[in-house]
Amino acid sequence: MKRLDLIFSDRELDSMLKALDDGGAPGYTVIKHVTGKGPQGAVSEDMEFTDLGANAHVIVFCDEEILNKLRENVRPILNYYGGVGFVSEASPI
Amino acid sequence: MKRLDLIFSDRELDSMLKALDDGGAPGYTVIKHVTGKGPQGAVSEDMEFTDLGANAHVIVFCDEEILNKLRENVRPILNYYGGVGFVSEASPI
Amino acid sequence: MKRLDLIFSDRELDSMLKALDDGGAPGYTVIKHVTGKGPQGAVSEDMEFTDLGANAHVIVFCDEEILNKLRENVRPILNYYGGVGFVSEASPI
Amino acid sequence: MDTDLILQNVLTPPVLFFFLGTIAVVLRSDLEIPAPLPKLFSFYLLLAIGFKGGLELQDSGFGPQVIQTVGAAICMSLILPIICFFILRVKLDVFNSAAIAAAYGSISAVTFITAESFLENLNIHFDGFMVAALALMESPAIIVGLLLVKFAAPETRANSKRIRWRSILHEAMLNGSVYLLIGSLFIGFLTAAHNPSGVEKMQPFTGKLFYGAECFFLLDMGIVAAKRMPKLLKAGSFLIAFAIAMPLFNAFIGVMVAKMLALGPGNALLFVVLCASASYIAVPAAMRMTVPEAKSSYYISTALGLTFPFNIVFGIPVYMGMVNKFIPMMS
Amino acid sequence: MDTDLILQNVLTPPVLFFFLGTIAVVLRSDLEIPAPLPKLFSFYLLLAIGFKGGLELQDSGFGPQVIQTVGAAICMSLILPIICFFILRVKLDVFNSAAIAAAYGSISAVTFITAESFLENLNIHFDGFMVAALALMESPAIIVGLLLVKFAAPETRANSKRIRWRSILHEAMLNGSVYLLIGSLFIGFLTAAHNPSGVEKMQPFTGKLFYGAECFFLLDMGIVAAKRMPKLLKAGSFLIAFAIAMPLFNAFIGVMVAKMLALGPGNALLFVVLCASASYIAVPAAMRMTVPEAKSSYYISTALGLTFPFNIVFGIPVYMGMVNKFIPMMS
Amino acid sequence: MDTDLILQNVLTPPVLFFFLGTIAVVLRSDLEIPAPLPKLFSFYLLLAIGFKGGLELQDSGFGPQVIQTVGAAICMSLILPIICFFILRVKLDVFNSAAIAAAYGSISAVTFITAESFLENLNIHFDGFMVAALALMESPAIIVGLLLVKFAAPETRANSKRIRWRSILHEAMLNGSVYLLIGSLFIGFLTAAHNPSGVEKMQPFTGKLFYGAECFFLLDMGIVAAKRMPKLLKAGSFLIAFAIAMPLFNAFIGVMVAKMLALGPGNALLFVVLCASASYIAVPAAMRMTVPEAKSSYYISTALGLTFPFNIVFGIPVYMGMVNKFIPMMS
Ligand SMILES: Nc1ncnc2c1ncn2[C@@H]1O[C@H](COP(=O)(O)O)[C@@H](O)[C@H]1O
Ligand SMILES: Nc1ncnc2c1ncn2[C@@H]1O[C@H](COP(=O)(O)O)[C@@H](O)[C@H]1O
Ligand SMILES: Nc1ncnc2c1ncn2[C@@H]1O[C@H](COP(=O)(O)O)[C@@H](O)[C@H]1O
Ligand code: NA
Ligand code: NA
Ligand code: NA
Repeated sequence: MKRLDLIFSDRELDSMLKALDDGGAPGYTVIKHVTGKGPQGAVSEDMEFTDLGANAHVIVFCDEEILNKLRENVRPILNYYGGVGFVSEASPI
Repeated sequence: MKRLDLIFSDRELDSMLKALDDGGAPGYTVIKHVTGKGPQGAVSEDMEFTDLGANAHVIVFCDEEILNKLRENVRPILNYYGGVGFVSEASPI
Repeated sequence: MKRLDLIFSDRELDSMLKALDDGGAPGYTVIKHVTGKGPQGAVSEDMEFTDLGANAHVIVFCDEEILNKLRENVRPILNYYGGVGFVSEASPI
Repeated sequence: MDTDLILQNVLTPPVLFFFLGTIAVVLRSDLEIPAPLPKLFSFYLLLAIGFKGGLELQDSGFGPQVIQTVGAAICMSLILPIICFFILRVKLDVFNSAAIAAAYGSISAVTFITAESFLENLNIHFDGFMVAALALMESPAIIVGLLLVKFAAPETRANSKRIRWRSILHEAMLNGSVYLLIGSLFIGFLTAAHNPSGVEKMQPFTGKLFYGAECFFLLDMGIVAAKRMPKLLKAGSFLIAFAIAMPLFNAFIGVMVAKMLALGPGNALLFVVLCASASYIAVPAAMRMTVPEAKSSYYISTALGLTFPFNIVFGIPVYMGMVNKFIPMMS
Repeated sequence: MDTDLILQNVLTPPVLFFFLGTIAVVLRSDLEIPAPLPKLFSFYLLLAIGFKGGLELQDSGFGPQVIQTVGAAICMSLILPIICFFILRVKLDVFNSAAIAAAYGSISAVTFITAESFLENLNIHFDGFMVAALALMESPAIIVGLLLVKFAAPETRANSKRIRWRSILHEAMLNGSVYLLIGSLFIGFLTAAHNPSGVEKMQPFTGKLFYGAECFFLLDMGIVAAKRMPKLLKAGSFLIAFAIAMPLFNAFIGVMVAKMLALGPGNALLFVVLCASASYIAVPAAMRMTVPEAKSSYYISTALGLTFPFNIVFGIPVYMGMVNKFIPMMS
Repeated sequence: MDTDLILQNVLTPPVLFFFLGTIAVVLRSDLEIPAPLPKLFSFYLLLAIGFKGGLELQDSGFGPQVIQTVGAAICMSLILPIICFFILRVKLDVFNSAAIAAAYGSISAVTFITAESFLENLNIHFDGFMVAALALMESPAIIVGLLLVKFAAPETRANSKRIRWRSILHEAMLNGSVYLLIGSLFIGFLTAAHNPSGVEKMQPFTGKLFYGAECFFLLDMGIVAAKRMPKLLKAGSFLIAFAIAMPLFNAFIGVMVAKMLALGPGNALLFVVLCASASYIAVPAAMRMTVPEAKSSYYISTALGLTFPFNIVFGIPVYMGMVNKFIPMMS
């Protein structure tokens, strides 16, 4: 089984979750109000009061086949708006 | 060494942490105010003002033997109330 | 590629992020307002109103060489103030 | 005449802010009140109505009318869920029926608060002891819901699902919101008796600020309710009909009882609103824990996605119309 | 005389709290207002000025001066970004120029609020309808910014970056903050017409509390702006000069237009402040989505890291000086 | 007579809400005030007492009594930790003793605020300059604590643990809460001098709302303190006895000094409360950083889990009794 970690601006959260649902993700977990730094610069809690918001961290545990579908759905969003995604191994408890 | 990720309703947080302590977890990290979607439907931030709350995400890093004990303690809670758990590999820095 | 999870008091967040930047981390993600329990006792949300704050959970995805540099920078902080760090495998999506 | 009352209700700031929240969702504006701000307003409102209710309870004392009214309110929260249960059983299984029934036997504090504002706006008098009724109606319905499960559930129900009464009673009576409301009532009561200057110094916080905070909270409730509505639509037409017909029916019973109790029009309306409103706070939390077989999207979406907005917008003025019709004026 | 006004401005609680926030960052104090508290104050201020503006709009009605002033304000938000764009093009590419231009054509609600407090402090009258101008100036600049990108962008711009007008208009008009402001304006307007007692009951919340909440929010803004400033320094001297010269230039145009409109000194100052201030709310959100080629650190840091503090501290009194000089007193 | 004062103290809303929070934990209600709401109230209270103190300091000026009282307060925060240290050394090591001593030399702003409300309730006059004493007593005890570690610590203390005075002084003086309090004091002072209308406009926020916000915050403090108490019990009877005996002892010294300073009963009580209260804000943060050998559960749990509730409930009226006894009335 696979674990997918996606981190991106929470303004794209709705479209990202739609992409996951469409790709057949069996579930996901969302952590909002996350900050950080990446290729596109730093995101800080200060700016949350503007409507730019902070980052969201989305975690999906799913099987490999589904991961491949998710990859396709998720990449265009990350490419257009920025954000990163990483995959690792996991198994159900 | 193993990494255990548990995600479940934060109303069960106290009993889950007790289960972890009883199982001999050397420590744990708790992220509250987490939302998501799973077999039992979606959990959203909107409902946090009711006393239903959101999800909690608990992370435990521990040795394999302890993991087996934790598994036993944690499963009944996840079975009764819902929630998911996943295991992966990790090593101390 | 590697994934580094650091959990420590958010009072050390600035110096930890500096240590990561200095070590050449390509990016990082910060989750604040995290609680938990470790060798040094429990950290609870209650105490956030005092200026002791809660924990921060920092995630870094990076290559192995960088990880080695980060390890060096991060260890003294964890040793002095407490906190834990764990490494696992990951690959970009 | 009811349309007149509805209009008068709709054109007040709290209801308008409720609409503003609803419309935000309909137009897909990204307006949202991030957690835990809704909780701040929710706690504030409970603290303030509790405190004010306590003050007035000190004034009025525990005369026979107070005892009778509060007693009748508790009875309603025991009887109404049973009626609801049998209606729901027509279409739903025992578990869902019991959980929804418990929600409709219990109350919604925000609906009560909106009804108070409605009365103040019309200059109709009501008594502080009604808050005691509010506080005491929250929990009994939970117990009834669980008794319904106990006696009506199929024999095959797993042992692991046996009702643990202790933790249930705990959940029902000591739920954070119920506890804060009752505690603030006590504090108001004690303060009025022993520390009049304390009463005065609380007034800017619990009194003056109340209306604005109510507006802010209703803005959020508008958003939340509108997001819930689609889930109710998925649940089908039976529950949609139920979520509107049941409050009207409960209100009618409420009016009859209020008439028997010889309540004035203000207290009568509040009594009716307690009967007609449904809980989305203490009850869902307790049901999730004890009747995991019931779908939470059912009992939350009916109470929050339709009954709540219906009561806020139409229910309150319609019930006022019913009160005016059935209870002869005397004040 | 301007130094006098500056001093009078600086020694008011809102501006002093703004300094307190700034100095906290300079001295590296760990003072910070954790999210979502700044959002609470931001929403509160928008709700309150919207509501109050609506009340006064009901009073004043839509006379020719109201229509003219609001119309002129909208025109400013269409013309100013074009001027800004050509100035910025001297040093920057199309994308960054358009994004920054849009920010400076739009407005900053907090600057407006601070200017209102400044006027109240000097006992200078201004009208509630200026809030309508504020609300309606937020979005048009976004459209202009995107038209600039559309017509000036290199042919090679990827198809994937084609402007999706629908979602842009949506973003521009239904951004949470803009929506809340306009909605509250409507609610104030309706309440004033239909429910005078509602107006009175809102007063402690939207009126009395306002000044203190403004101070608290400016404390946070001081922290945020001071943290932004280093990023601006990195962006180079052209943008630094721009962030101060452009507001002064826009203010000058604003004064001329205000004179033509025969506005009184209070309304004139508010009009000028609308022209001179730059948006760090609705605009950055829209630009990030539609002009991802532009560096967000440029358009946010100029507007928030320098223009905002400059306006709060020096701009407002300087603009008042300009108004006093160019517009003959008559009140 | 003391029991009378205790009862009068206990039956005020702030103390009753404190109890409500404590009882919630005892009964295991799930009531909790989610972060960052406690921080909101904490910041609000600091801002408001700072601002009000500044206003009154402007009124009273810096006469000899002000200088003397504030000077004496600072002296107390230097001397008391040394006494505490030697008492604690009986049972504890140098590190824990120094850290706890620093906490007890410093102050608790909420205890101070509760004492002010107590005085207002009894109509006893006190002066705004006492807030200056509060603000200036927060940090010196930290320095003393560290000097104690420096001179008493075993030679073997690792070099890596060498005291970095710069960052310590920074931590002590520029801790967010201390900074906000002192900054607001300054702002109040400046506003009173230069902008009387600003003072008036702040009044609804900093003045009227204060009592209610205090109640809300004490509700949370009740929860937090009650959750801490079990940790203190684990720490053993010596620390439990210390957490009650030490405030009484410090209070006694405070009364004697207040008598020498010829303070009126109101100021005397506040002076005594400053001596008797212990810090759980600036001090723990500084100690954690500089004396990592000390157990944070010791210094936080004594100050917050026992001394704080003791002072809020019994301490304040008992100290008032002591003041009444030792300082002859004259007002
Ligand atoms: N190497 C990394 N490790 C962990 N988080 C990252 C990394 N790179 C980017 N991020 C996160 O992804 C967010 C979006 O990245 P960006 O592509 O800069 O928009 C950043 O703000 C970080 O929170
Ligand atoms: N496949 C999954 N990947 C990530 N998170 C999940 C997954 N399934 C469930 N969750 C999380 O676990 C929570 C509880 O799941 P449930 O079993 O539906 O109660 C959900 O709300 C999600 O936050
Ligand atoms: N074994 C563990 N698994 C997960 N989190 C841990 C573990 N040990 C410590 N932590 C986290 O690290 C924080 C700091 O640990 P410490 O200060 O070393 O006690 C704790 O509060 C936990 O949040
Ligand atoms: Na009901
Ligand atoms: Na502008
Ligand atoms: Na002290």
